[in-house]
Amino acid sequence: MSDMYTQEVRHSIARRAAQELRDGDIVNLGIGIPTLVNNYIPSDFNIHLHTENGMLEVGPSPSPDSVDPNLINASRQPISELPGASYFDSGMSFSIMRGGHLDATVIGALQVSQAGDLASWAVPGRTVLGVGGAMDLVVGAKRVIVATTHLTKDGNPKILPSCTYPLTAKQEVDVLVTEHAVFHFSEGQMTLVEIGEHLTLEELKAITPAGFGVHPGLTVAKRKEAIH
Amino acid sequence: MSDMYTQEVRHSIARRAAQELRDGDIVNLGIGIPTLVNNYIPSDFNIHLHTENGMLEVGPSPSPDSVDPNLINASRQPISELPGASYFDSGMSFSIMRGGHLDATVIGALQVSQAGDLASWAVPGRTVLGVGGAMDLVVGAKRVIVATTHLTKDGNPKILPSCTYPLTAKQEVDVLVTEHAVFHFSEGQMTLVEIGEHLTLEELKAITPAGFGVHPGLTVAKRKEAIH
Amino acid sequence: MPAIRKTAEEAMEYIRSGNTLMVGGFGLSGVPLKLVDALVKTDLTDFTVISNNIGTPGQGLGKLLNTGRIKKAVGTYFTTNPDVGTAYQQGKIEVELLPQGTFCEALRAGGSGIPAFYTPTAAGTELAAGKEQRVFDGQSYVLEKALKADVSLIKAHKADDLGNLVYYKTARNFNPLMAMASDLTIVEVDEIVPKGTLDPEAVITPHLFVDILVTG
Amino acid sequence: MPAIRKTAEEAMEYIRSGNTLMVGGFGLSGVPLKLVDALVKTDLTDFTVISNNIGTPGQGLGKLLNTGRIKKAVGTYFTTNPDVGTAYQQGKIEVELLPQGTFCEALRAGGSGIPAFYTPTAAGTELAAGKEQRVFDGQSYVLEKALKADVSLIKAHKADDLGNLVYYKTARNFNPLMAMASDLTIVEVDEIVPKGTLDPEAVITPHLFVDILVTG
Repeated sequence: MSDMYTQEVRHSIARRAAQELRDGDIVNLGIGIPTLVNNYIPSDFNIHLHTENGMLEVGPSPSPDSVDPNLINASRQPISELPGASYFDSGMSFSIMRGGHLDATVIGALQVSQAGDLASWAVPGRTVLGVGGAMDLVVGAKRVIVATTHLTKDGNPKILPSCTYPLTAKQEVDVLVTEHAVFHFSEGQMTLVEIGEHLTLEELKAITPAGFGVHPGLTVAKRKEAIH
Repeated sequence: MSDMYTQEVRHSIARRAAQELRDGDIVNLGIGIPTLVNNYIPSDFNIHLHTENGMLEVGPSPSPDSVDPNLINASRQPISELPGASYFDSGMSFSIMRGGHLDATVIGALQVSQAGDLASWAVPGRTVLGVGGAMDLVVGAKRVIVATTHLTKDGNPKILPSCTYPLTAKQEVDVLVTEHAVFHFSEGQMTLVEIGEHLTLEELKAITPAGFGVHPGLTVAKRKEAIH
Repeated sequence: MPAIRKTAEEAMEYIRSGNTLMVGGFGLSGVPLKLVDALVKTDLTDFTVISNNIGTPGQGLGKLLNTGRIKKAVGTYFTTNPDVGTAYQQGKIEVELLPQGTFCEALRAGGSGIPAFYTPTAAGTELAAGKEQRVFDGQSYVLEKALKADVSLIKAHKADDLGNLVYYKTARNFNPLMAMASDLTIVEVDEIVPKGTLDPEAVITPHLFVDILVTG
Repeated sequence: MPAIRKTAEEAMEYIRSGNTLMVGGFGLSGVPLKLVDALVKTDLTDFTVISNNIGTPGQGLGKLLNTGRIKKAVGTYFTTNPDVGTAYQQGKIEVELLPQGTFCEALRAGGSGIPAFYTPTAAGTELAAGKEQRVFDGQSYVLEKALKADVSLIKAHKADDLGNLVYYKTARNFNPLMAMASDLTIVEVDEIVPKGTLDPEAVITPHLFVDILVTG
């Protein structure tokens, strides 16, 4: 796959994930594809971004000449401050997250299971010495929207009967958005609610080892960037 | 006992309790006799007063025309704000108390036991629906200085082998100051360190059912207000 | 969602009989008196009230008590209103008394996703009776549960139009903790200012905790 | 006691080999770099370091790591410095990895007299292995212990001469929590201002948590 193609896929996923947000939502965007979501929020929506290193009302990336090394997001990228912003310590920030005060988070994944388990921080057999705020985010946010490519870079499945990588959290995923489909999770069950018009249900099942039901009102969506 | 005599005794206790404070101490003064302690702090000492309803650097009572109903201490008395003051919520205020960040508290008592137990909030057989911050204060402060009359208003002993009233905390009292004596507590043992020149050790023992040792360096102090 | 503006009377439409309510304030300082008065004027009843005090006789929550609408009171110092003792002795209300530090910590826990914590306060006393106790490093601690509410009624000094809050002197007290610990937070403020005019470093309650603003 | 003023070098005299140290900052933002550099120049060693990250390669705490002075690291995200992984695989340091919310809450607990608390975070995951788990209202929680330190090295924006602190934007992060959780708190500040010039409503760390001020 070309880099340009990869970028198109990532933006396609981010655009669709953005549609899961609701006007007025308080949202935390994780690293990777989720950081792109901010580009696709409908212009008439007010979305209030939280970053776990201690700020609400995160604004867009500043111009290079107004970068402040002490105004960064959790990915350590420069950000700006919107009117109505507030700063708080990390303790308050995680009270917000773990206490259920975020309407939604959009987060990446290494694996998602059919029960809604998420694996996103470690790979077996590799020393992983970083977990950061992902576990608190996924446990605490009211809606957990996973935005990820359907397969790994090597073409292996990520959406599985059960995760083989160490878990971030059990049964916390609410929505899974990939370049091919959208799934909802409820009470340990996974349901396909949207499929790209560029593939058949059989083709989708072939790259999705997880067991899932099909919603009676299944939508077929045009995802031109994902056609291959 | 006349009211004037009672006031003299209370001030005598407060004056002696103030000598237990050290320059620079962060202190919380409880209700009753402890509120008088502030009048007797050596003028070359900087004592920093904390009030549990959320302030550090409490200043003296304001003049009647500058009373602010939203600037009060834990006894709901008007206070003032010294330079370098800070306000915080009650959660932070009790983190300060319970977390061991107060150098000392001066607090009243209904009963003190020879082991250093304190009873200060409830009386058996009476419905008591208020405990406030006393338990946290006594558990948390580095030094707990009890300032109380030696006997109850009815002439009954308060300093006992063990408390008969519900406890505020077990073995947390460090110093006990009355109009007649000063005791120290350590590892469950009570030791007389100072006695008023107006009474003998035998007279003191007669009004002090608690068992106590006598410090080899026992001080005899002049307490003219307490002579009777 | 950013906070919405309502009158005190309109704000009462978000409350139901039987709700657990948190009400801010220490004594009468930091009590949202206008909201409490509006609540007294409704015919809503059967509340569990989580508040440090239950007002004073006939003032603040004392009015709600005297009209028989409080089923249970959870707090630390009801001594400021002798009517609470009377109602309790007549079997008209249940009372749960907590040390004030435990009360604060339970509010913060309720807003922070912490279901329970250990505290040294009250270990070995009557207020720990029936509670689980446990020793860590040779010291006894009491297990205490988080407090949560359906609705909190709080008092702040200024809000911006998103709902960010700052407080005034010792009227801050329990208010920021209660804003965190309830499903719906109704705030009585002295003044609403445009967003961007509060110092972002000095905001005490970020707007995500605030639902409804009422000017007092 | 109000805070005393020292140079970074003088402040190091309060640290002992073998101490548990907390060091503020997220990435390199809010790290007291001058204090860390002064520490690197001493011959003190054998530290347990409680910090979200261990700097980046050769920067901040990365220098302390590379000179072999860190015995154990407790934090949440050491991925920013691959040298940590290398040292760990060579058996040169112990590592304790915590979810970031648990890390924060453990710092706050350490400063607040709370020995332990339950959190939903990490329940059912590898990071809860060996930890006590418990069900409240049908949900699983993990018991986590408070973190405390002998000395914390933190970064603030301004102090007044008593030691009251305010911070700057997202450089605040873990610093106020660490100031609470250590026996001795050494603060690197950009500026010291006279007492009475900071807004009492906007002080984040009251001076009672602060022992030593160093201007950076």
